[in-house]
Parts: sequence; structure tokens; C-alpha cells
Amino acid sequence: MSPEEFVEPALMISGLCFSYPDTPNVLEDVNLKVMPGERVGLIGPNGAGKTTLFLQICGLLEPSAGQIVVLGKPVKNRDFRPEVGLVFQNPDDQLFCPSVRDDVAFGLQNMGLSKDEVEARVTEALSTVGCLELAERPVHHLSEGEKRMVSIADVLAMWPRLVMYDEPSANLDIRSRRRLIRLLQASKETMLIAAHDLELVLEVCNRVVLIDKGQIIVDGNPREIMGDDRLMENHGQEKPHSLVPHSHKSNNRPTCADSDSPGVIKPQARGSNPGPSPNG
Amino acid sequence: MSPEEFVEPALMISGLCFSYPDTPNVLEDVNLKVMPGERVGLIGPNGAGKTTLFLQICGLLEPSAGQIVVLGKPVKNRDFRPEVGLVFQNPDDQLFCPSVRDDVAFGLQNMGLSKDEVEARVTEALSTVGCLELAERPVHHLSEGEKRMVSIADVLAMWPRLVMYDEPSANLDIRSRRRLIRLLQASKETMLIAAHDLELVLEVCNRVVLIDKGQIIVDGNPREIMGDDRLMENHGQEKPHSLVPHSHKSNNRPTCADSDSPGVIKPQARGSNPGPSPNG
Amino acid sequence: MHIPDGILPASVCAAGYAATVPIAWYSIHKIRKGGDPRENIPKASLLTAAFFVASWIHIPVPPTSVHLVLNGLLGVVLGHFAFPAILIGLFFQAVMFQHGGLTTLGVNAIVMGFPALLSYYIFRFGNIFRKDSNIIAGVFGFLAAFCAIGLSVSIFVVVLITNIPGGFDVSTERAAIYTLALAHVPLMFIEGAFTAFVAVFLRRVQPKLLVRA
Amino acid sequence: MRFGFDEYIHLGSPLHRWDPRYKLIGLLALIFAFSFVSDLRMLPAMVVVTSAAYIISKLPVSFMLTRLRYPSFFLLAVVLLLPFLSGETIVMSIGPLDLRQEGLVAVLLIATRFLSILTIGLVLFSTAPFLTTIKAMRALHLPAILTDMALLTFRYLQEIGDYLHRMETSMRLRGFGERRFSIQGFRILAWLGGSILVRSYERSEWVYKAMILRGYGQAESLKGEFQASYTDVFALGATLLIAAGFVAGDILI
Ligand SMILES: Nc1ncnc2c1ncn2[C@@H]1O[C@H](COP(=O)(O)OP(=O)(O)OP(=O)(O)O)[C@@H](O)[C@H]1O
Ligand SMILES: Nc1ncnc2c1ncn2[C@@H]1O[C@H](COP(=O)(O)OP(=O)(O)OP(=O)(O)O)[C@@H](O)[C@H]1O
Ligand SMILES: [Mg+2]
Ligand SMILES: [Mg+2]
Repeated sequence: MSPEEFVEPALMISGLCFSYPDTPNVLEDVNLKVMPGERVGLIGPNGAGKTTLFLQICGLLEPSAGQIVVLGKPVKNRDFRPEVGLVFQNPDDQLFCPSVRDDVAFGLQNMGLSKDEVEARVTEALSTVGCLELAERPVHHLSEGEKRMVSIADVLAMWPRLVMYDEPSANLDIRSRRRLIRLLQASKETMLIAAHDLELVLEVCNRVVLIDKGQIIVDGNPREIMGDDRLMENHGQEKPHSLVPHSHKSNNRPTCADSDSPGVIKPQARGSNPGPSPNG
Repeated sequence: MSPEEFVEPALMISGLCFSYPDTPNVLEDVNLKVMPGERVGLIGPNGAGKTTLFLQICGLLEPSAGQIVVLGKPVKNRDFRPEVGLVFQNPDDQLFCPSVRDDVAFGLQNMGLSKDEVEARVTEALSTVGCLELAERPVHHLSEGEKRMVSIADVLAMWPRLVMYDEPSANLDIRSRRRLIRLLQASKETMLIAAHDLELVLEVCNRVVLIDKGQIIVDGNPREIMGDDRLMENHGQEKPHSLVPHSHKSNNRPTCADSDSPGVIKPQARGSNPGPSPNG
Repeated sequence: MHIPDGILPASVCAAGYAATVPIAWYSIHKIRKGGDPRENIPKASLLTAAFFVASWIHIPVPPTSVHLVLNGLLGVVLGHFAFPAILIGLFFQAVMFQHGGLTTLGVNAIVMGFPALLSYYIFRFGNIFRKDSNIIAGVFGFLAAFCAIGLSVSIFVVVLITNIPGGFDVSTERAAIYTLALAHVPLMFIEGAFTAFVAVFLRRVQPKLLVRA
Repeated sequence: MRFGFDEYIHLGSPLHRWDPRYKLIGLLALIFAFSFVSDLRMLPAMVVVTSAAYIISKLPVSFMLTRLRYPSFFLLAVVLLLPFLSGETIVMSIGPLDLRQEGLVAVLLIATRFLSILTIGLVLFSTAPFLTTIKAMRALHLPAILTDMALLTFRYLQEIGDYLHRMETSMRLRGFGERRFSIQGFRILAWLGGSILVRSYERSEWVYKAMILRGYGQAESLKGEFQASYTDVFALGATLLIAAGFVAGDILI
């Protein structure tokens, strides 16, 4: 533990409890310490409390008990802290301005930056996520992947030091998801990523926290935690495929679908499939 | 081809073309023949035209050219055909009644069934998807996974013979996704499944059709198509992890995240991780 | 029920604006007093859009179909935000669909918005009975929308007929007023019933949407 | 859903370049001056000014015609009814119907005013991005509650319109025929409307959170958004003079 004494943690949560008016004990005694530069994957089933935890870290919900300190300053309710960013699960919630440029500029204007500075940061953030050419487009007409990238630009433009991503790969197609993973891998901020997409967590994070029913179940190395069948299954998770040793070498094994539907007639293969290539 | 001559195809599309008023050539000369009992996975990037194809099969959009025959009857615009079902990508688009029971009963009432029969079918459909205990709950308060299951019950209650699922696993957590996969595997209807979740397609389907820019690129065995790196990459797809041969036997290989973020401090592992279990 | 540009004399348009400003000011004043307006602005804005969209629903009334006005429901849901919401809705309709007009914005806002505020008070009045009853929500939803449309139609018809340049003779004028007003009676019932159903639905599904006392 | 009024914002006419704040004041003044006109003899001038504005704006005529589709019903009603109903002086009798002079005058007046105002309105809102126009209103000190609401409403209008469209699609798929009327069907349409409201409300709660997180209601730094040149001011002066001319002309003649 000694090297940590010299660095201020990016996030320090102690004894955090929370209840919604109609849902008691959504979070129970959560303790978490995240050091600067860490990339923490938050995994857990629906309703585990991941989003709720994020909202508390941002100061949008007041804890029933416990304390949250972000970057050395305790979190206060509805305090505006540009150094803390949250990328919402649904980009449509977050992109509320009519055009992309306005949306990225919104937070910057509220930070009181000058017009030129706003301009410069918008351009920078949009280039980082590779969406500069979308700047003048209405938000509504973007594709899901573009919306996600713009909503990340929104947050990055404010130069946050702690960024929370809530299900960043939901609704993305494979190409956009790959772009997102590259972006996350290249970012330098401290990150918390809540995701059901365990392969993404495995590729991006160097630490995993498993939450279930508002409690932290385990916290540690991604491959160790996700490789632990019993643990994962007990909490509604599944070992990611990339950690499952292959049991079959032939790719022509019938899928389960073949066996249990009686009326199946073999499909006619029309495409030109040269078969699986050897180097995956 | 000889056995097929005796069975009427569930779906027969020939020379189908379609344009939206402001987007030309969304579908170009699509030909597809699906036999009863087949489970066809439709894969392809965002905007490939999967949803558009589904809407045409349901008769909600009129083709610019070509013909669609479903279960031996040509599709006519806006014809109500209870034997053809579509599960929407976003359950919220489909669920609008105040209670789950009302919602499942909606289509049945429109079919003109008697009250008792409606009752019986609602109960049956809800038990099939395992949501019987939700019957009286307001639809808008369900979790994502529950909403998805109810929207499937909506469709199954009508005893369709051809069901189309549009991104059925989007927004589901791992447990709900697993339940969905089980359900799909156990269903006997002919199915078309549009999905970015290739692992799901691999587990459920016995045939895959890859669509890009409104054209069918290839059609055949899931493992062969998805195993073909070059093909998949050219169309914005990625070989599913379960088809990637493992290059590492040790699970302690550092993730990419470790290497390129300089300020990383090793996380403190708190959980009890007995390490990866050998039989995945 | 929107009065287009060009039909009313400038004095009536000006009077419309003159009446709109104090009502808008009163609404904004109430909104500011009612707590953090930041919290309610997104709610009111999205609901304004939602009302705009809901008025596109075709209601079949054989042999045709009608679109609803929904200003009663709007009052029931938005309370003091109803008037600004209607102002914005009318502005968009004028600019996007050339439905209504810019010079008549004030008059139209009175035609639609004043009854909406009234329906808010009518619905709120229902709360003195029993708050947790579908019947009360339905009955007062019906009354609110019924009265709102009735009032809107009355103002609309009177403003329109009495300001035709050239002027009608008295009997034509009276006949026109009665005809137009009577033609709207079915609409009053339809709006009332629709609002009643929606109020019951909301009470069940998202009671926070119905204004509380 | 497309509203298509940002279609012609790149034409680069002098009207496109005019500072949106001044354009708003100037053209609105003109519109109100038009609505003030009640003398037939002012109408030719009105047509000339309107045509000039439309020509300067470089907007295509086809655009105007598409925009007339909806209001033309109203215009038709005026043209068909007023000449027979309004006024006393009978010019001509067509069978049982009397064509009256006052009615004819009224039709001419209403139609011209209506078309002129509509045209100037199109010029006003189609020569700059709609957002810019709303920002100009805020710069002109319209209450922030109104302009913020307008921006947000605008942003979510299409999105919520798509909800409706998709929900109607799914209802049709399950056999909902909207053409026949029944109480049950009517109630289902009310549920549809209610669902739209609920979805919008739930979305608004998240939008609110997103706005707070990015400092909504903190320092407003809109200063310097618009900068007017002398040309802008001069154009405003000229337009105001024209508008005053119409008012004065109508009173004096
Ligand atoms: N506004 C709210 N009011 C009442 N209860 C809520 C509210 N938001 C969430 N909850 C409840 O709190 C619990 C935790 O919800 P939360 O959204 O934090 O879960 P999550 O881990 O983010 O799940 P998901 O993976 O689905 O995003 C759930 O049981 C949920 O039903
Ligand atoms: N209503 C519409 N009007 C105009 N264009 C549309 C409409 N709906 C879809 N499109 C366009 O048609 C193309 C195909 O869209 P479609 O929704 O079928 O794609 P998809 O394969 O379902 O994509 P996704 O994976 O994102 O669901 C896209 O380019 C899209 O922009
Ligand atoms: Mg969540
Ligand atoms: Mg789709």
C-alpha cells in the first residue's frame, strides 16, 4: 500500500448507502478507492446499482449515508464540477442541444470560457473522437455510433480528470464498438466503465469491480475475476468467450439450433465461403 | 434441392428493391428463401437495411420492385397477418398499454378472439417467456429485460409461424440475455434474427445472411461465414470471440490497457479469487 | 382552430399580444416562485414537444378523422407551464407549417392558452374530493378538457366573425357564430373523453405527470 | 419527420448575411405594418416590397409553393365564402347567390396581406439556421425560460415524432385498424397519447440530469455571439422606414 500514500486518490468512497424513495437499499456500504490513471470496469446485473453509484459520484443524488471524495474535494449535491464527467447510457438523454457543435460547446460556455477558447476546445474534442465533420449536423440525424462518439466529445471537451462511462457500447454496431474501444484504450483519464459487454471491459480495464444488489462483491484483476466461473455465475454474469478455452477445433460442429427443432431443412449455402482462415 | 420441392417455403423474397423518399436504394435486388423451421441470423452494420427488410416482410412498407411471399401468400401492403410477428428493437415502441396483460391481449383482441381465448393465450404466452407474475404490473415500470420478454410474449401470443426479432439482445444484461437465448433455442417457429450480437446468432441460428448496403453479401453456415476474417472485416463485422483460437493459455497476460497508460497503479485485489477454473 | 395572418386588423393582433404578455409574465413569475425552474424546463419542453406530436394522432370520427387540440390535457399536465408551452407550440406551428401566424400569435395564444390555464384549475379542483380515485381523475379530466375546448371555440369564433373586414350583417353573423360553435360540440366530447382516458392512464402509470394541488 | 427549413440557409444572399437580430426586428416590423394596411391602394406597394424581399433572398419559388399547401385550404375558404356573405352592396347575382362588393374587397385585402406576411415570414426563418434565429431572440432579451424551452422543444420534436411513428407501426402490426371507431379503439389511442407523454417525461428527467452536469444555469456567456456591421444597421433603418411608410400611407390616404 505504500506507493499510494503519496498520490491523492481520484475517487474515494466510504460507507456509501443510498435508497430511492420507493426502492430501499439500492447501495449498501460501498467502499471504493480509485487511483489516478486506473481504468475500473464496473460489472453486475441490471439493477445492481451501477448507474445510481455514478449519479452519486456526480453529485446528482444525495447519499443517505457515507462520503464521496472526488479529486480531493467532497462531492456536494448539484455542484458543477467540470473535472468530473459522465457519459450517459443513452446518448439521446445527453445530447439535448439541436446541433452537435452547440452540444459540445454547452458545458464549456457554462464554465465561463471565452468564445475563442470554446471554439478551440470543441474542435479539439470532436477531432479526438473523429467526428469533426459532423459539427454542424442536427443531433437527431446522427447514427447511434455517432451519437455515442459525440456524447463522449461533450465530456472530454471539459477536460475532465475522472470520466464515468455508463454502458458505452450499448446499441453500437461492431465497427463503432471497435472505434470506441480504441478511443477508450488511448484515453489517459481515470475511468469508471459500467458495462454488460465484458469483452470490452476485458480489453480496456485494468481492474474490475463486481457489484450485485448494491454491494461490492469482489474487486481486482479483470482476467482473474471474469475467469472465475462460480463467482460470475452466482452474480448473473458469464465468463467472456475470449476466456473460454476452445473445446472444438472443427468449425463445422452443428449448433444447438440444429438438434432441437425437428422441421429443419438444411439451408442452401449460396455465398462463396472459403472456410475459416487459419490465423484468427 | 429435391427435398425442398415438397415443402412450401416460409418466406420467399425475389428481386426486392426499396428506397425511402430521401434515401435511395436502401435494398437492392434482395433474394431470399427461408424454409419452415429455419433460424436465420441477419447480420450487417448499422444502416445495412435489416429493419427496413423486416418492415417490408410485414407489409408495412411497399417494395419499389420485387415480390415477397410469406407462408404461401403474397404480402400485401398493410394487410394484417397474425401469423407473421415482429419484435421491435426497442420494447418501448411496442408496449403502450397500462398493464402487461392488456398489452399481450391487444393483438389478440384485434384478431377477434373470444374473451376466454384471449385470457388463455395471454397466460400461455406469459408463462412461455417466464413473466406470468408480471401480468398486472404497469408496463412502463419493468426492467429492460422484462420489457423485452413481454414484447416477445406480445408476438408469441398470436401464434405466429414466422417471427422476426430486431436486435433482441440490445440493452439486456447477461442473465436476461441468457434467458432470451434459451427461449429462442426452444422456439419452434421459423425465425429471422437481426443482431449485432454475433455470439447470440452463433448460438441460436443455423444459417446466417450477411447484409451490407442493402445487398445480401453471403448466405450460409454461421460458423463458416463468421469464421471468415476477410469477409467479416470488409463488412464492418468482427469474428466472434468464441471462434477465435486462443493464442494465450495463461490468463495473466496484461491487457492492452496496462501498457499504454503511464500513470497506472496496480489495483488492490480485495476479492477472493481462486483463479481461473480449468473447465470453462 | 388557429387564426392565420392577414385576416385580423392590426388593432386586434396588438390586443392579442397585449393580453399575452401579462399572462406569460404571470406564468413565468409562478414558475420562478415554484422552485428551481431549471428542474422544470426540460420537463415542460419535452412535454410541449410531446403534445405537439400527440396532436398528430388521427382520431377516427366516421366518415373522416380529426386531430385533437389537447389544450385541456396540456393544462392538466403542465399547470403553470401550459401558457409558455402553448406560446412555443404555436410559434413552431406558424413557422414550420404556416399553421396560424406570427401577427396572430398573441390572439391564438389567448384562444388556446387561457382555457388551458382554466382547465388546470378545474382539474386541480378535483383534488378536494379524493386524490386516489380513477373516477375523480376521469371526471375532472373530462370536465377540464370539455370546458377548455368550449371556451377556446367560443373565443375563436367570436374573434374571427366580428373582425371580418367588410362586416357581416347581424343575422349572417349570428348564424355563422352558431353554426361554427355547434360544429365543434362533438369535438368537445371527444377531447373530454380522450383527456379522461389519458388522465386515468397517467394516474396508473406515471402519477407525477398529473398536477398536484 | 423532416421540417426542412434549414434547406436554403446556404444561399448566401444579402438577407442571409444580415445580422439575425436586426433581421428579426426589421422583418417583424414589416410584417406588423402589413397587417395594419386596410386600404386597397396600399396593396400594390405591399406586393412590390414582398416580391423584392423574396427575390433578394434567392429562395426558390418552388419552396414557397410547397409552403402554401397547408394554408391554401384556408385561403380557398375565404375566397369562396366572403364575397357571398360579407357586405351589402350587391355587384352581381349568380343564381340564388349575391356577389357583394365589400366581400370582394375583403377577399383581396385578406389574401394579399396573408400571402405577403407569409412570404416575409418564410424569408425571415429560412435565411438563417433556425437555432441562430432563436439565439437572436435570446440576445434580444426574450425571457430565457421561453428561449430555452424553444430550443429543447425543437431538439426533441423529431425524436418524439419518431416515437409516435414507431408505436403506430407496432400497433398496426398487431392488427389495430384505426379507421373504424369504437370506444375500445378510442381508449387505445388515448393510451398511445399517454405513452408518448410518459416516455417524454421520463426522458426529460435524464435530460435534466445531463444539463445540470454540464453546468446549466451557471455563467451565461452568450455575449459576443452576434456582431453587427454598419450595413446591418443601415438595412434595419431602411426596413423600418418602409414599414413606417406603410402605416403612414394607410393612415394618410
Ligand atoms: N428513479 C428511481 N426511482 C426509484 N428506483 C430507482 C430509480 N432508478 C433506479 N431505481 C432502482 O434502483 C436499483 C438500481 O438501479 P440502477 O439503475 O442503478 O441499476 P444499474 O446497475 O445501473 O442497472 P442497469 O445495468 O440496468 O443499468 C434498481 O432496483 C432500480 O429499479
Ligand atoms: N424512415 C426513414 N426515412 C428515410 N430513410 C430511412 C428511414 N429509415 C431508415 N432509413 C435509412 O435506410 C437505411 C437502412 O436503415 P435500416 O434501419 O433498415 O438499417 P438497419 O440495418 O436496421 O440498421 P441498424 O443496425 O442500425 O438497426 C439507412 O441508411 C437509414 O438511414
Ligand atoms: Mg444503469
Ligand atoms: Mg435496425
